[in-house]
Amino acid sequence: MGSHRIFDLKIDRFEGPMDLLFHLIEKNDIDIYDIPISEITDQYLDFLGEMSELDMEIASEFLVMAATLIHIKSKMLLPGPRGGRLTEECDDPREELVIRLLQYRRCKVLAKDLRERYSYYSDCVYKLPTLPRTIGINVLSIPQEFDPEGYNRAVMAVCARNEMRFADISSKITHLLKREKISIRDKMKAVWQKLIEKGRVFFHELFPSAETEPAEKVAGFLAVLELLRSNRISADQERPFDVILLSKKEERSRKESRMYLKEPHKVRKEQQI
Amino acid sequence: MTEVQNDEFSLSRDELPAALEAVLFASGDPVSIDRICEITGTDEKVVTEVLNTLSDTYKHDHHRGLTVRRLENDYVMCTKPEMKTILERFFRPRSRPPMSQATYETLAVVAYNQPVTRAQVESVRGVSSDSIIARLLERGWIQECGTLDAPGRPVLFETTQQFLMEFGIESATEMPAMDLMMYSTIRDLEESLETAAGTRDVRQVSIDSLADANDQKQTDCDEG
Amino acid sequence: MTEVQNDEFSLSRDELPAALEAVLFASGDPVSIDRICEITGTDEKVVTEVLNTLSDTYKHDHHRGLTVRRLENDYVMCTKPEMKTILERFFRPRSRPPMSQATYETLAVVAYNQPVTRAQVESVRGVSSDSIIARLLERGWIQECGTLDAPGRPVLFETTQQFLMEFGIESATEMPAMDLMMYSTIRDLEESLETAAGTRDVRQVSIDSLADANDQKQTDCDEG
Repeated sequence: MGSHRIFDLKIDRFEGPMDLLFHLIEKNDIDIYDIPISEITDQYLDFLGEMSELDMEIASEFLVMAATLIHIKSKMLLPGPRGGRLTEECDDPREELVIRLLQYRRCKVLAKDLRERYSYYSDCVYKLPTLPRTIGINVLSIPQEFDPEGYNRAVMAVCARNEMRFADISSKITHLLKREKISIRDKMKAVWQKLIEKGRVFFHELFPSAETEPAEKVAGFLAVLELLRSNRISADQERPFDVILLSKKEERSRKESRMYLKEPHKVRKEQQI
Repeated sequence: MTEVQNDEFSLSRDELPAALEAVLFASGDPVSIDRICEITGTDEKVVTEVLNTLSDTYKHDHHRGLTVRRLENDYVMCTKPEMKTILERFFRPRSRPPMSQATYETLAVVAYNQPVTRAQVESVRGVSSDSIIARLLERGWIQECGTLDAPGRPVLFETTQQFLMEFGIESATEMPAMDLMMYSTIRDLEESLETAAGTRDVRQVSIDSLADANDQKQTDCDEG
Repeated sequence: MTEVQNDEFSLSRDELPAALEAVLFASGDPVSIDRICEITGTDEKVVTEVLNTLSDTYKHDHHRGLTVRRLENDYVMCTKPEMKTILERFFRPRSRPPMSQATYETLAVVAYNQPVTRAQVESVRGVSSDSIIARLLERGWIQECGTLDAPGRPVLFETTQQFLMEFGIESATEMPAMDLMMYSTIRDLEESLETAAGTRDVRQVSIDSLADANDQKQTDCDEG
């Protein structure tokens, strides 16, 4: 069973890993309540292997299922409780998979039913509402009891709330200003100025560990990330925790920027600090 | 009963069929049972009975081109599915892009498990369903219905009245519980669906028949 | 067989009543005899006969609330005149619940700031107002009046004539000036506070805006 060739199958024919698994089960006429997990796993992996040989992209969901199958297979190999009934803790490792397969099968059948229903019922025509006046009925609109008091109260309520809101916000901001003097905007400005002067600079030169507050360093780092994001500077780091070299990007080197975007690992390296 | 409108108006049982036919016709849109009770001055039991009789009469009289359909607690009048051919000759035939298998699968999960979260849909199908859910929302077949009281407060989805209308389903909440179905049963059902695909007579083999496994004749009660 | 003219399609006499009922129902408007002959593939004599029988059947069956009426060379399906009483009850407007404070607030904010976007209303009220805006639209007190020339092209709303009539306000311009009801005030307050504190979300800060320090307002254009 394990040596079945499935060259003729394409991964994009399957809605997902469940669909593929089901195909294998149906094809081999397997009893779903007693899946030969080892063989199914082999076939599943063979299939993925062939797909990757054909250079087909395999969605991560298929790989997750592969991992699940291998996990179950390994559990099956472990010696289970002997001579006794399976306890709650020692369920058949395949149980969850079987439940999922049943669920998926149900879903497929129901989907098919919905498809049939749709083709049968979707062309039924519903009528547009009859306009009352066309059949001689005058509809009187019920006047809404307008309460001028209520309207005025609402206007006053909005104004009062806004007064509170801004009194509140401004006190909070004053508080923040006192406590936190570091502005990312200022840091961006500082980094950018330095790069305009020197072209390239090490991060630790801008923010020397000895004399920089941690909060300021963080702000500086966020500023660098922001500049990176706007694609005006580049940053290089050989390996994690190594020094970071910042350099100003030339206006014209759009090609380079595009390359930069394609190599996000450079940015990621930065984030490991 | 004079519960809602404070007047003495009440139709006799004999007057109800004509009145309900007129109201459903004039409304065009689905009308709730409550509203019908209110305007006819009749209690729900009688109204439901008359509506069901009306629906049956329409259904079994092959000289009628209309039908009355229940959608949860609403009733609506529409043309019978069999009138498709003549209506296509009257209107221009609608050309609709065919829906993918994945679309129907996702819809099925929502319909039978509602309300559901994205994660629940994905766990059944084993693949990400975001774009399909977006399409179903756009189509008006499903809608958001609150959030699940769980971390992240994921959005819950349910099917719409539009879904019931386009799929000829009376009630989403009364759809048969399929959870306990055995594999062999599912397989049988699928095979019968496959066989039926050629005959186009969905009524014979639809999920409705599973609502009561003992009573396969049940299917005859389906709209037609 | 999709071409309506010049094809072999023809309904049997037995199929005609249902087909005509479906077509007249689906049409809503009067349908000419010629058109009926064309789509049914039947000659005028037969069609007229069947339509007259249909009309008679409807007329004499007091369990029917519909009728088919002839207008010159057209036929139309409509409710029987006797159904007027029940239809009046159906179309009778239902009493509206009194307006909530939130509704008055939203209405007032629209009145003060028109034309105004959802986001602007929200900004003045400090809370999301989408569902209330929908209700105001439905009741016809506000209406859409174009879009704002800004990213996303948000819809603009204004109050309606109906609002002025029902609320007895001579003109929307006669409302007392109220700074804290105005979006422009709110925006200025928010802006100046944020600028003062330098707490503006760093994501909104671009190099361009830094390059030209005078142009700090640059980042605020997105009032979405």
